[in-house]
Amino acid sequence: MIENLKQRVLTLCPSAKMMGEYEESKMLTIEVPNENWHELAVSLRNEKDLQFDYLQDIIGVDDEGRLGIICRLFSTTYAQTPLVVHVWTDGRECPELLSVSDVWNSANLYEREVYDYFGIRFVNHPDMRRLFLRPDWVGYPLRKDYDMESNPLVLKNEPVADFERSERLELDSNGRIKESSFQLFDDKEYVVSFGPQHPSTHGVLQLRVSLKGETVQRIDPNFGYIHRGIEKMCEEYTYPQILHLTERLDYLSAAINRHGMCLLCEKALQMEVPERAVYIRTIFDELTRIASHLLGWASMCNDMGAITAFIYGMRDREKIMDIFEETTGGRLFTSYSVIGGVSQDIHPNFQKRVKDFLPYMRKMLREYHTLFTNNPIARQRMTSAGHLNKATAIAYGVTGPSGRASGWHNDVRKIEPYAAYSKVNFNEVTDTVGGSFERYYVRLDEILESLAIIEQLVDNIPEGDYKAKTKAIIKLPEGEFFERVENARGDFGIYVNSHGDKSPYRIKFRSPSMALVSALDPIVKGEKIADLIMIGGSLDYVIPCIDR
Amino acid sequence: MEIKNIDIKNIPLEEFKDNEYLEQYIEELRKAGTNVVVSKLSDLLNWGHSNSVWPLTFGTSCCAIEFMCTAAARADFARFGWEVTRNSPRQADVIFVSGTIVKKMAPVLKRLYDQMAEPKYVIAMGGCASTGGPFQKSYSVVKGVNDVIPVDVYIPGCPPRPDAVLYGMMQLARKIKLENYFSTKRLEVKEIVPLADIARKAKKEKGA
Amino acid sequence: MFDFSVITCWIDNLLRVEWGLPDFWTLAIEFVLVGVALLTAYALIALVLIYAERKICGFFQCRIGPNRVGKWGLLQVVADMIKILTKEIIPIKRSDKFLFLMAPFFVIIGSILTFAALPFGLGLQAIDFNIGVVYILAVSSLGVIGILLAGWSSNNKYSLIGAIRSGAQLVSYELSAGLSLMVAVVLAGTMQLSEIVEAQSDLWFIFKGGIFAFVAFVIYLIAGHAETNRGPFDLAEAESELTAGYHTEYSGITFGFYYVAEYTNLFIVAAIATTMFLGGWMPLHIPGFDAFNAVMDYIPTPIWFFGKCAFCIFMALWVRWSYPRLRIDQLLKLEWKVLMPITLVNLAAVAVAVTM
Amino acid sequence: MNEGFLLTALATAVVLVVAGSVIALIVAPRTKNEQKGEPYECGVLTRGGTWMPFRVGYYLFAILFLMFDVETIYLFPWAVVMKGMGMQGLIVVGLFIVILALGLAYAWKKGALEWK
Amino acid sequence: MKSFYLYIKELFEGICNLILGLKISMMNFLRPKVTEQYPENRKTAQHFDRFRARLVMPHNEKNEHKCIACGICEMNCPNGTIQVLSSMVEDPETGRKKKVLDKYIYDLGTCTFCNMCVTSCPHKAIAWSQDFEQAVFDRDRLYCQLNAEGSHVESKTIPTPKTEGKQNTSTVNGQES
Repeated sequence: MIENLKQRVLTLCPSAKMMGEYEESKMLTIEVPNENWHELAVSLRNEKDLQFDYLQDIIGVDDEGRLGIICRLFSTTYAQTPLVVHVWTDGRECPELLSVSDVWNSANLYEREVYDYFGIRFVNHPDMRRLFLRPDWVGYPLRKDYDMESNPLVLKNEPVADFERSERLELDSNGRIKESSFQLFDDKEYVVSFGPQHPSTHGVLQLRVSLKGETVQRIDPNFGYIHRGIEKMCEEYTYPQILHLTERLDYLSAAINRHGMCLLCEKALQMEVPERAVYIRTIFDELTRIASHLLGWASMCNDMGAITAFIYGMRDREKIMDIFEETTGGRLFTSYSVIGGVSQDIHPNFQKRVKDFLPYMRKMLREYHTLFTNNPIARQRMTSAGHLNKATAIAYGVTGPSGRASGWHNDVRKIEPYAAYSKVNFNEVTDTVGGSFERYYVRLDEILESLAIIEQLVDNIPEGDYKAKTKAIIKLPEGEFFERVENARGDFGIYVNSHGDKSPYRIKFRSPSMALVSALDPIVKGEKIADLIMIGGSLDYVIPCIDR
Repeated sequence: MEIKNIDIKNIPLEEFKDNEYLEQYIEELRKAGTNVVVSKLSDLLNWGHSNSVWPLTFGTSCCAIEFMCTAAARADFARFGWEVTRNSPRQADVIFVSGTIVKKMAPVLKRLYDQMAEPKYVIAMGGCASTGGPFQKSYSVVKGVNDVIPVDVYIPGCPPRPDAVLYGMMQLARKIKLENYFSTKRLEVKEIVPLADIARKAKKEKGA
Repeated sequence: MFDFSVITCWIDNLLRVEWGLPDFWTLAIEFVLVGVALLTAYALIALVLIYAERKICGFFQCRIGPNRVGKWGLLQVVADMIKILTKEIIPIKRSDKFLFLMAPFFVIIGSILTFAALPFGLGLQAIDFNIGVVYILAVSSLGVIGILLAGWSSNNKYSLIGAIRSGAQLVSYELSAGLSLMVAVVLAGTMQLSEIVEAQSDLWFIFKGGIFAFVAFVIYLIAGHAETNRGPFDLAEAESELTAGYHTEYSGITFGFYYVAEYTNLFIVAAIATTMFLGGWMPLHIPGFDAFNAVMDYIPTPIWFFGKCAFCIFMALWVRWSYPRLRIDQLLKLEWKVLMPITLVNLAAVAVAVTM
Repeated sequence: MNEGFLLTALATAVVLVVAGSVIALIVAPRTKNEQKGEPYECGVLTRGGTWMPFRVGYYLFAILFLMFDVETIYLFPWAVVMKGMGMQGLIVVGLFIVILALGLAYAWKKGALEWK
Repeated sequence: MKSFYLYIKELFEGICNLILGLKISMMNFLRPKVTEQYPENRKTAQHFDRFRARLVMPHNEKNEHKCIACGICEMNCPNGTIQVLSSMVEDPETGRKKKVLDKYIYDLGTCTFCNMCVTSCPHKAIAWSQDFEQAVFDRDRLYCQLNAEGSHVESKTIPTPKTEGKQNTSTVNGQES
């Protein structure tokens, strides 16, 4: 199969260079010259037998002086081999690449991110401005030659105009690049800013909403109010140290993210993890997922004005926090998975506590349904707004419960089972309608599935070591490594480029939340403000995960 | 001068941390000079203010979740009368800086603080807000919000558990009770902690 | 039943006859006394309600609510009031200064004028017009103006959206509130509040009027709470969308006025519902059970009144802390497509029933 | 008497508001900074003007309200004397309510009650 | 007519569901409250023994600790929370020079509670305490010295440390708590 794909790609683009394939991870890596990249992208997306419609991520790299991007493509129709495409720029001074944002909608934000980090400008991109950093930021932080001291703290007012204008590069018929700048919102538009400090943007996201009456015309998400530069920091940290930063990406799926990073290191080191650790990790992942979905449910209720429901969700979440704290000593950040296993054995009370929790949670879920799901006000609000169809979901890369509500089977636990997921029976909860109500409902149903998974695992935790022996200093072998896990918001991808050192050369986290926010614009067009907030709640994004 | 009038229910005065600071604070107050009649009224007002501190809903990242837990049923800071979280800074009394503040966010935080009505207080919740926390080596994180706005209480923890937040709130209540209500001048207590100097110096040497 | 007019007459007598004061001064002193009484009652009720709401809300949410300031947290609200009274008032740039300052006046005036017309007990009523119902409907809608002005003058986008929402909302619910009160007027045959209460001396309207009165009562509660901008109808200050809605820019005591008025309006709605349907201060009388009626009469009338109000308020809080907020189109749909038709049918039915 | 008490209540309201504001102005500490008076918009500067034109939808509801409210006011006097009017009054007012209801039904049918 | 029927049906279903919702909140109103009253229960509250609130260095009754100032914790710490200040002191008996701990400085303000110092310590010299009451008014107060004044190393834990860097988080198979 990988051979077929190779031939197909070569016929489509003879100038593509094969970079060797990971036989084990079943992935094809190619290098494409910039001129052919867009053309190839169109064919990869549209050819009947290929249909690489899901662009998982675009990763900017500064590898030994060369700037470029790595795109990771999947096909949702066929069980295709994933395709990894490298595209390099010409120089460092004025690097430019062709944009593929017209092929995959999700590329829009990814390319802006690459521009922000590496200064690579994308030709034909509709809106080329910085994504995370202030418009007056000097330098491109993820380049290897970035001067860390070049941007002191500025407290003066940023001019509104800075956020108002954007650039566009267009290729004219002569193949020359034409620069133009344009205004994001018309002067006459009534633009209201929701965020950064806003109770319902789920973190410091700024949504600039152009309104007509109460109807949303267009929104422009503005990220970066919590951009901490984790990816750059990781380049200085050793692999065990990185783990505590992965937890702080999407703090609601902290354990899952950390698990993902551990999996990547273990895979790269070809390390055998004790069965006991695998089971424990899986249980912790699912508990985290329940906690996250509970918080998601709670804050969505809060967004719709049902504060009592919010408090109920938080109340039941505390039960999980107790389970975490007893075994790991941490509530939100468990610091539990380590490379090779888990950091300490489960507490003797652990199993009993979990088993007490399962029936309790099921009972509470029934209460939630009576209190909120069946409430006609809530139901009408949720069913009447925020429809996202499957094609759009895939184009924007909306994974996780939100994507599944649109009918896209994207559960990484099913597609590429990791940890103990291949050993348990569970359903991938999906729906076909893709409205806010379905996203809401899928999330609550997933809690049930997670409870079922935990129930199957908790009594069968095998005896044995909880941690494999590891070397004193962990050095990943040279190469590129990909790993993805299903966190509470969707496909959480990790890319590590190792040069054989104890810290990664480049690390990139694929944030599922970013896709969720990017899909907000097509969903909310024409809805009311109240619905904008409600839809935001139903997508359940976590901003620090986007901003990293 | 001993600390008067600042008993908090259920925690004896001497079991509180950092009483030294408050002693110095009183010293400063005394230097500023307060007369007795005003002081009685001032005590009443301070009692009111210290028992009714409405937080601004301001959460940037992980600590905000623990802040929500503090507001929720288990810890319930409503017991202290702090549960009236206001979304508008005009009506809020305290900012819980719960989470990392990055350079893009700093002007926003400053503006929010500026837009609050006097008297106003700031609690730096968690490592990030106090010192930059896990992101000390980052290029975009503000290393401690006291670079941006004056901070009254620091709650360490990453994130601090709800009980620790409650403790921090009581610390703030203690400080408010000491305040001289009728002077708008912010009193700054310059405390010298020798250990901190040693640590900083050592860090610099090691870095060099 | 103890008639409180005995006390007022005694005071009047004291001033006029014993002290021999001229008419003008007698009246002046009486007015001042009434004013002070009103103000005290107004402030007290607001304080009690704020405390009650926070406590009850806590109980609905499985937590305790204020309990550390004073015994059971009773002094919590006092602390809040001291705090809010001594907070800075921020002048907003480019706002319509005059209207900005006037807006809280309207809200407070609206609620105090209504408040003064409530019959708290036998003889405890300051204003008793013969067109009482119309008067109440008229002055209670003054609050809308306050909200509109606040939103319009604040120079803030959230405020403006909040104000516009509240405009459409409050204006609509005025209708079903009026029409449902008309059921009680039909049953009583008068618009004077004191007489309406008297008319219920044998049996409260909610029992006497049967299903019609019950429907009218429920609809009035719904419409009334929608008018006072309380959840689930708090669209004008929808916290999760508009941060604080029309009062976003109000700080210190100017915000405090809205805060207080919100709670007194809650009380006023409950009080009007009580007066019109639950017999006001009238004790529970069941025709035929004279001994029972006599026992009931021993309970002072204000206790009956406040007890019934407390019941209505608890219902309101129960609903507020259970339901999510409505969206503006749902809100208007509820009013125009559900409440309005029902009230009209109900009114017609009651007219038929009474005439027959 | 009633009118006097009405004025008293009015005066009470004024006293309450004025006294509250005056106390706050005297007692409350005040500080000045450039940002304080700026309109609050989630911590960022406001873009452009804050006033926007109302939508027609709002007026539609205002007009509907006006119609029905005036009619409601007409109904109140009838409600008071209804018991004495007997069948004749019932029929007349019944007609009136029917017309009212028809008006509502018309608006409903025309889609004026949809919030767009 | 159909639409009228639907209207009525929707109305009644709506009312029923609303009442059911009210029932749930009333059930919660009557349930015992879950609130744990923190300052009131200060004396009695139990915290999980693995809960991490602050790093401490346990001392025995002779005012001795186990830290030999090897600096592994400092090296493992991701963000410079721990500073081990040591000096070389000549042993009067053997005449050999050895490292002695001067100050073990721990900055609570930057600590992320990632557990890497404790798990990597070869001598179990440091541990977590459950004392979460740490809020202060001055950031500098968050610096703590973990070794008590006048304390010294326990005599039996003197064995020469392995070369620095060899030992890492992972050499020890987790830490029993």
